[in-house]
Amino acid sequence: MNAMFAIAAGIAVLATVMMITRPSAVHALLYLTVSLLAVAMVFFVLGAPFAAALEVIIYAGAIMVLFVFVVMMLNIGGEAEALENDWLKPAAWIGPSVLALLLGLELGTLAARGGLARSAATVIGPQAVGIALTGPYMLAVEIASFLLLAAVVAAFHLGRAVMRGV
Amino acid sequence: MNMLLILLLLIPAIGGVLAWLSGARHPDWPRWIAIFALAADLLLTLPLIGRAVMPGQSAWITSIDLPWIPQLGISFELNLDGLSLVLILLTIVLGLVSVVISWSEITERVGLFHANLLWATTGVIGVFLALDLFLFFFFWELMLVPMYFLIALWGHEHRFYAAIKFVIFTQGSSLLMLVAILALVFIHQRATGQLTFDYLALLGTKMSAATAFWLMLGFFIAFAVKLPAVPFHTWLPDAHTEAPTAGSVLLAGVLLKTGAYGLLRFVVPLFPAAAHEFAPVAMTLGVAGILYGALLAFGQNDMKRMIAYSSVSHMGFVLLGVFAWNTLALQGVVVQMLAHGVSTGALFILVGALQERIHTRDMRLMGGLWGAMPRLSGFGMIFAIASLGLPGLGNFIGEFLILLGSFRASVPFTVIASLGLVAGAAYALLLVQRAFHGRTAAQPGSAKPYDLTARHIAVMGGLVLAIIGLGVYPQPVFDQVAPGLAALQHEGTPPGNTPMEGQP
Amino acid sequence: MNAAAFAAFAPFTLLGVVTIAVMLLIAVRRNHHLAALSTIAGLLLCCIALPLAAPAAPIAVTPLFVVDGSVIFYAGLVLGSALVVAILSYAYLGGPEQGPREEYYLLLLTATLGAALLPASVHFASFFLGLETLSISLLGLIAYASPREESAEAGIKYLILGGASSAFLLFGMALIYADLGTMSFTQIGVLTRAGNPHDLFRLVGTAMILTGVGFKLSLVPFHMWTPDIYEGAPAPVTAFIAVVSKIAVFSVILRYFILADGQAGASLRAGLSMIAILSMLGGNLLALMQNNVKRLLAYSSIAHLGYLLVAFLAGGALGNEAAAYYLAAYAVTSLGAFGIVAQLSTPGAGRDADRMEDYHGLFRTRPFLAGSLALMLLSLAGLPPTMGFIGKFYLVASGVGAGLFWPVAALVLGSVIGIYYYLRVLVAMAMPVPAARSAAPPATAPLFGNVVIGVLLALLLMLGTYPAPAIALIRLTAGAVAG
Amino acid sequence: MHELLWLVPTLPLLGSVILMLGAGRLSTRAEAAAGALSVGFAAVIAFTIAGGFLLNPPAGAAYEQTLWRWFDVGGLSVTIGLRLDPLSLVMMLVITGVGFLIHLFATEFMEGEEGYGRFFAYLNLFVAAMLLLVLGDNFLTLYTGWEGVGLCSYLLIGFWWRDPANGLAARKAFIVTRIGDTALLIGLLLIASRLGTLNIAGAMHNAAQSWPAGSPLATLAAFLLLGGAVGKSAQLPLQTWLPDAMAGPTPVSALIHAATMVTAGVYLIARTHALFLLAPAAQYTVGGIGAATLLLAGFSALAQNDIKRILAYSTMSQIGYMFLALGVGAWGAAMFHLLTHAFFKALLFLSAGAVTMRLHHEQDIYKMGGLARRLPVAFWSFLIGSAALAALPLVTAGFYSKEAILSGAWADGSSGRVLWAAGVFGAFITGLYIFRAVFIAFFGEAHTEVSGRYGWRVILPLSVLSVLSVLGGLIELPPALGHVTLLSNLLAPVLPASKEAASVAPLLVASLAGLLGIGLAAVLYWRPARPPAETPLWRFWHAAAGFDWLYDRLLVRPVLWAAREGADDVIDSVYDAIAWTARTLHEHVRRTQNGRVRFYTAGLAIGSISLIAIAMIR
Amino acid sequence: MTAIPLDQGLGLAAALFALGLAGVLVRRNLLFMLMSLEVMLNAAGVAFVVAGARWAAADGQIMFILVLTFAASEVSVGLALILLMHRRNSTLDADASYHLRG
Repeated sequence: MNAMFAIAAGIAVLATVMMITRPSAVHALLYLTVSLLAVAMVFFVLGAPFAAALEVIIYAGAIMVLFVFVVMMLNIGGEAEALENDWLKPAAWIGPSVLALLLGLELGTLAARGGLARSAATVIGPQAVGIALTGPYMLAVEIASFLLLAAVVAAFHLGRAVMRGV
Repeated sequence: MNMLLILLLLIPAIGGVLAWLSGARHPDWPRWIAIFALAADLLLTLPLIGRAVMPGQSAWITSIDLPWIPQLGISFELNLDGLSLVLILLTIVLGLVSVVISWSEITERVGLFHANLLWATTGVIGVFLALDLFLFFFFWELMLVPMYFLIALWGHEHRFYAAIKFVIFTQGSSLLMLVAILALVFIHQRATGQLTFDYLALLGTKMSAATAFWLMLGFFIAFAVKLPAVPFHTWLPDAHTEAPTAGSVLLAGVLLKTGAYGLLRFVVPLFPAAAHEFAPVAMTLGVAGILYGALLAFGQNDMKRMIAYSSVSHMGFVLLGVFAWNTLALQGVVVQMLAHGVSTGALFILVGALQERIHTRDMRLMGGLWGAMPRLSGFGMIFAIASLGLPGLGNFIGEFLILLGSFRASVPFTVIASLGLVAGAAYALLLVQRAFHGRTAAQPGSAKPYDLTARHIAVMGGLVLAIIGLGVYPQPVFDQVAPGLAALQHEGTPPGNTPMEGQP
Repeated sequence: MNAAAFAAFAPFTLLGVVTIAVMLLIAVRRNHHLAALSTIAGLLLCCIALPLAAPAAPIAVTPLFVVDGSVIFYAGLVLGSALVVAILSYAYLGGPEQGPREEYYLLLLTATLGAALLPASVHFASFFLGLETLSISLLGLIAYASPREESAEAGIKYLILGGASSAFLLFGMALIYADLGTMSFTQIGVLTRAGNPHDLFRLVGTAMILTGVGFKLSLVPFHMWTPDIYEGAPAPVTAFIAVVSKIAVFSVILRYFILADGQAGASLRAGLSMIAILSMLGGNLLALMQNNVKRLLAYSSIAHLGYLLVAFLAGGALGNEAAAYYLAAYAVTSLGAFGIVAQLSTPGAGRDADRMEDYHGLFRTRPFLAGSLALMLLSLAGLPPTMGFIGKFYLVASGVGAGLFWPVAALVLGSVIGIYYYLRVLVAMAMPVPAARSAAPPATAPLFGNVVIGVLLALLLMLGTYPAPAIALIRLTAGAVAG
Repeated sequence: MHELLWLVPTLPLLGSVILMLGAGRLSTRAEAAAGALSVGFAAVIAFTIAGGFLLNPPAGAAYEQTLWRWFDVGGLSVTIGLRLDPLSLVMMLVITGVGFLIHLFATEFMEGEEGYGRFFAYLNLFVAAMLLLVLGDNFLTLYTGWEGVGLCSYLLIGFWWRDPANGLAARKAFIVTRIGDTALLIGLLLIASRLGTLNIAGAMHNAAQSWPAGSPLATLAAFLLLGGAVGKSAQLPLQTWLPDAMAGPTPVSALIHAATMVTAGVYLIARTHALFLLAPAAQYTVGGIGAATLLLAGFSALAQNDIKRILAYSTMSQIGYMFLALGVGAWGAAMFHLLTHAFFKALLFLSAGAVTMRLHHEQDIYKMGGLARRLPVAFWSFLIGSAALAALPLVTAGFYSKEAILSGAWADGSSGRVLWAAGVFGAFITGLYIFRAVFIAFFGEAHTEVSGRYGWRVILPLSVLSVLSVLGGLIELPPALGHVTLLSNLLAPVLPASKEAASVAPLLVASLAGLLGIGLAAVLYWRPARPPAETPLWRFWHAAAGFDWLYDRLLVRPVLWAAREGADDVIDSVYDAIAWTARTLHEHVRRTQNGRVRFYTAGLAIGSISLIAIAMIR
Repeated sequence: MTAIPLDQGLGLAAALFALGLAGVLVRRNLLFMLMSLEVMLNAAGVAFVVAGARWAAADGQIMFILVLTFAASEVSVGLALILLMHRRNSTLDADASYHLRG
């Protein structure tokens, strides 16, 4: 077992646990960013440097910034944190946690019992990914652009509605 | 000649559309269109009468077979034999009667009413003609919709409840039939490699006894609900009671007959051995229907409900006769259907007329109507007597032949069934007593009740002649349907059994 | 990607071009009519272009897509339905209403693009992308900003639930990829049939994919969002979700199971049967006493998708045919039903005309729409002379042919329950006009909306009484999907 | 002349149809004319045919006329045909002759009643149906007439429809007889399926061929026919309807419930005697029923105060005699008594009617009294009728026919002696009860006003029937008294000869019994005309041994209870339960649609977890 | 660069996925739910990359990129919606408004 992988994975899981239990939105966001960075580390260990870079840039960078922006905009203060603490009573979280645990157990068992081969210890760099993207996945890129277009239009429209105060 | 069968369906269907569209112009237009369409249909069928008994004629008088959904082996196959012809004549005549007696009763949405009436007639005629199983099912379902509207839109107080109940019962059971039809078709396909819904091709399909039994049951339940047989009858009192007069006439006079027709045409011939084995159960249901229907008819206060339960009783005889499956019983079934159509239809017309006059169907509020409406009461008496099976009137011929036929099949069933004659007398005379005789009750209607109008008298006179004609000279009917029934009987007798024929 | 493939893919390319063109048009000049008409014209063009691609079919377009008869049928159904929705939307949004309406058409186009690509997808990447393009666009459409309170709530629900279901879908895909090393349906099929030591991965993956797909198809137990979103979304969008997204997702999962999974494994088949039965019974039971017409139709669509699963489970040529015909019937009927709801509603009213009371006396006040709705409901109930009747017949035929006893039994039972609530709506329309409304001036809807309803009605009756051409077309196109 | 036979039933039918169609449009005179004359013409034709028949008997002693084929199905061919043989000839003459007299009487009796035309329409229809019954050449035609007369009986009992009690009596009559009719119908089914024909003569022939004497099938068939006869002829155990049937107008009681319809059972058994000869058990039963009924009815008649009810029980009792005769094989005697009974019982009813029509329809004999002087016509007619009923020796028709029966019984071995004893005792009671009525009603003090005078249409029928009641017996005299055998000779081709008692002793005993009864009546009822005390015994017999009570508890109430309780259709509640279940399930599942997004997500997760579990557990 | 056993990689993905689901289920604040959704999507991305590493192919990473695209889209539209919701209801409580039910 690779120590790097173990450490990174452990951090990712721990940070995620922290994230879903923090009453403060800013704290949660910070933990989430830690988790994402740890995952980027895992990607690197797995020989996917391009994915690791994207994880850092887009996830931990762009998307988290969006969240921060919204949190700032909504100006969520201590009052909200108290409310969050109130909501995080055991009665509220035991049932859902059991469900999630069940799912985790199922998938974990699957991974353990699967007995799949080890990963090929080769690095798939940005070049290989780029070639695939412009080759067989060319149309995927095109469609992804429409996906983004739709998201932009939708977000723009809804955002305008927020501004207009509809 | 072949186009004739298509025309038979097209004329009322198109007539319905025209009636609907013309309703906006003048309320009388749809009425005349309906009369014209049905009369045209009647004229078309008249030349067919008597052809069944011509020498050299097969049981099928005329037929037509057009491609419809060739991909699934479904064709637009219509065939007419004497049995279909007689039932179609009944349908058209009662359709005409319904139009005439609705003249003053239906004043709202006249166009749509007559459109639905004509479409229902179309569906029923289609059921009697279709020999492709899918086409049959198509018409079987088709007649449901206009009938639903007739009840739901022009019915009485609880019309929605009754209409929905009617549809759910019939629809539920007919889906079972659909499953059975398809299973039969696939079994046939597996055996022969040919995908077809053609009745004539599916006759004699080989299958295991258990399979045949279940498929037979699928068909049987659909038809037993329509007939209706106990314990599937409970939609009928509600539907009959809440329907407008024309709806009740069509329901009782025609729609119930499709159930009996289905039993005759499909259940027994397609699954002879299974039906034979099932006969004791079916006959039990028939006998139960006779007695249970009569008992409940006896207990009702609502006049229409009473007549409705009497239908259950009468149709019990039909079920008994069908499963006795010999010539006498089957001929009896045919006459019973016709006579029940006429007599019960007439009774519903009278109740409708009564309700128009005194605004109630509750017999507790009636009594002594003979004084104010002797004609209506007299006709009521005649048809009450017909329905209790007085010899000389059509119902007796039907019941007698059914009993005679079933006597050969099973003596105990026959003996119990004949108790229905006593019970029939009990409820029919109770109806006469409570409505027409006794002290004159205070009528809820403010206006002074008036007797039947000339239009009603003409209709009722015609129906009286018909029921007497059936009673004293039914032979033409027997002759018409004999070849068709003989063919059915041949198909429907399991191998190894000899058909039960006249002499012992 | 050679010239032939490019030609075959042209209709989809055209749709993309239309989308961009409309976007540019909006950028140049904001005008509702212009945006709507150009959208309608563009969709019409795509519809016309689709059969032109037929000569090249079947042909693979990059490893991600294929264009064959089945694609032409299902994509045609998607595009046609989208066209109807566009016209209905134009009628719906045409009323006096503040706020920009142009983005609506843009989102409609991207949603249609995503949906139209799904039938052509033969790869997880295209499957996922098409699905998400559809979903994200729908998110915008559902929450489409209007004075209607519920829109935002519906949007949030779709956001969270849709996101979760997509995550399940993706994880499932990843498991299968981890196991087999390929994401192409055909390759997966080849490897599966060749025998696979770690079949468990594939099965669990498929189960997770089914979760995502079951959500989109609103099958029990993934159905719970359906009524809320149907109610909350503007009526034409509801029609789009109910029809277009269902057709698209169903077609892709059908292809996936035909190409990749043959028989889906006995255990998963049992699971699917259970889902089908639960959907048929649950959907109908939920609708039973429902007093909101949009919710009622939503529950009914849950049941209908359950019915459709019977054909899916039956498989084979007959099953595929049955599914194709039933989807067509379902499309015509649901578009008609929701279209009529849309014709009766205006966004300015604060809510759509979806309460049962809104339908009282409709036979008198709006006879055409009421009559049409009546026939649509009869079709949903599976009564002749409508497409629904033939469709149900087809389904039962496929089920009986494959010997699916329990699903067919549930179908029969569900249909019987269904009759009750469809007829309840009919009854409501036959009721007297409420006093409050009889005083108000008679409302009117744009004529072209009624024309569309009329066309749907004509289709419903024509293909309900003479389905042979439709079946021939299906045999020619969708029947060719066999692996 | 034979060819006109079809006119005999057709004319009354025509009269009926004319009256029905003309309802409300014809004058009273025209209605009276149509009603009475149609039967009158039928009688004229019938008598002419009879003359021809007697003078020039057709070959085989039967004349058949086929009108049309009714139906021919599955090997069973039934024609509508008439068969005139001595048996039906006698019946035809009684029906048309007595029928005409009663019609004539009724034209006056019913004057001023609402529904005058309707009355004659029903009455004519009855005559037509009765003629069809006796003339029909096959069982089904017979059954048609049989049911037809039942219907007319129902219609006429309930003629005064405004009083619900009349309707109840009418329905009771129809339903009780229909129980018997149903037995008859099952008998017909048996005959048709086993003997292959419904033609009466043919069936009798086949029965003799294929069923040995005492065979179970023959016995069963005979018992089933007996069931029909018992119902129609008001014999035990289906006798309860007849007293109530007196609710109808008196001419109806005279024609239907005394002279003709109620004797149809006797006719039926006589007609099918070949079958009964094959079934000794059934035949014994006939005799036993007859004896039991005649005694029961006699005692009951003794405890009645209503003059018509007395006559009703008397009719029951006299038909009991006829059954007794049939039971001992005295076929001719039964027919003879049927004939004379038709005369004197019609006379009794008509004269009772003549009395009540002058007393404002008062029927209680204790409210009459002293009528002998004030209504001499009615008195003498009633007296003659009573004498005939009580079988006053030598001078009445009833004496000869009753003696013929008792003589036949005496000659029929030991069991016959028992029946004979019952008959003799019955004769004693007959004299007692009828002269009780005579003394109480016609002698003593007057209690009621008398008004009006009789017209010729009342006097003529009474006179003719009086003459017949006195002289009608002369057509058949016992060996001791001149040995005239006109009737037996006539019936010889169709009925086997009856045995007769050789000695005179039984004849004397029987005569004395009747006289003793009259004498006792004179002693008991000459002076004190007080209503009897209501002792339990009196109540028992007043209620005719409580059969009504018993049937009410055993049959009527349970059925009524079931009909009332079941009126809502228990089977429907099963479907209601299904509907309820669906609605309840709906209520439960709709709770899951609570609108909470996290709950929905949980549903999604549960679904997925389950699916994965299903995938993993293989 | 050592080979990582696949079960461990997928185990990590599974753990993250389950945690994300738990977050969606437990939290009532829409913002947290959206974050948890991101965790779930990210977990799927991890699974893809792990799988891609097994087969030494670029497909895994490409799928990850597509997932990333989707996640970004979802977040942008989702945040806009959350803002809209907050503007209307002044709360981020997912359970605060459920007019749509029944």
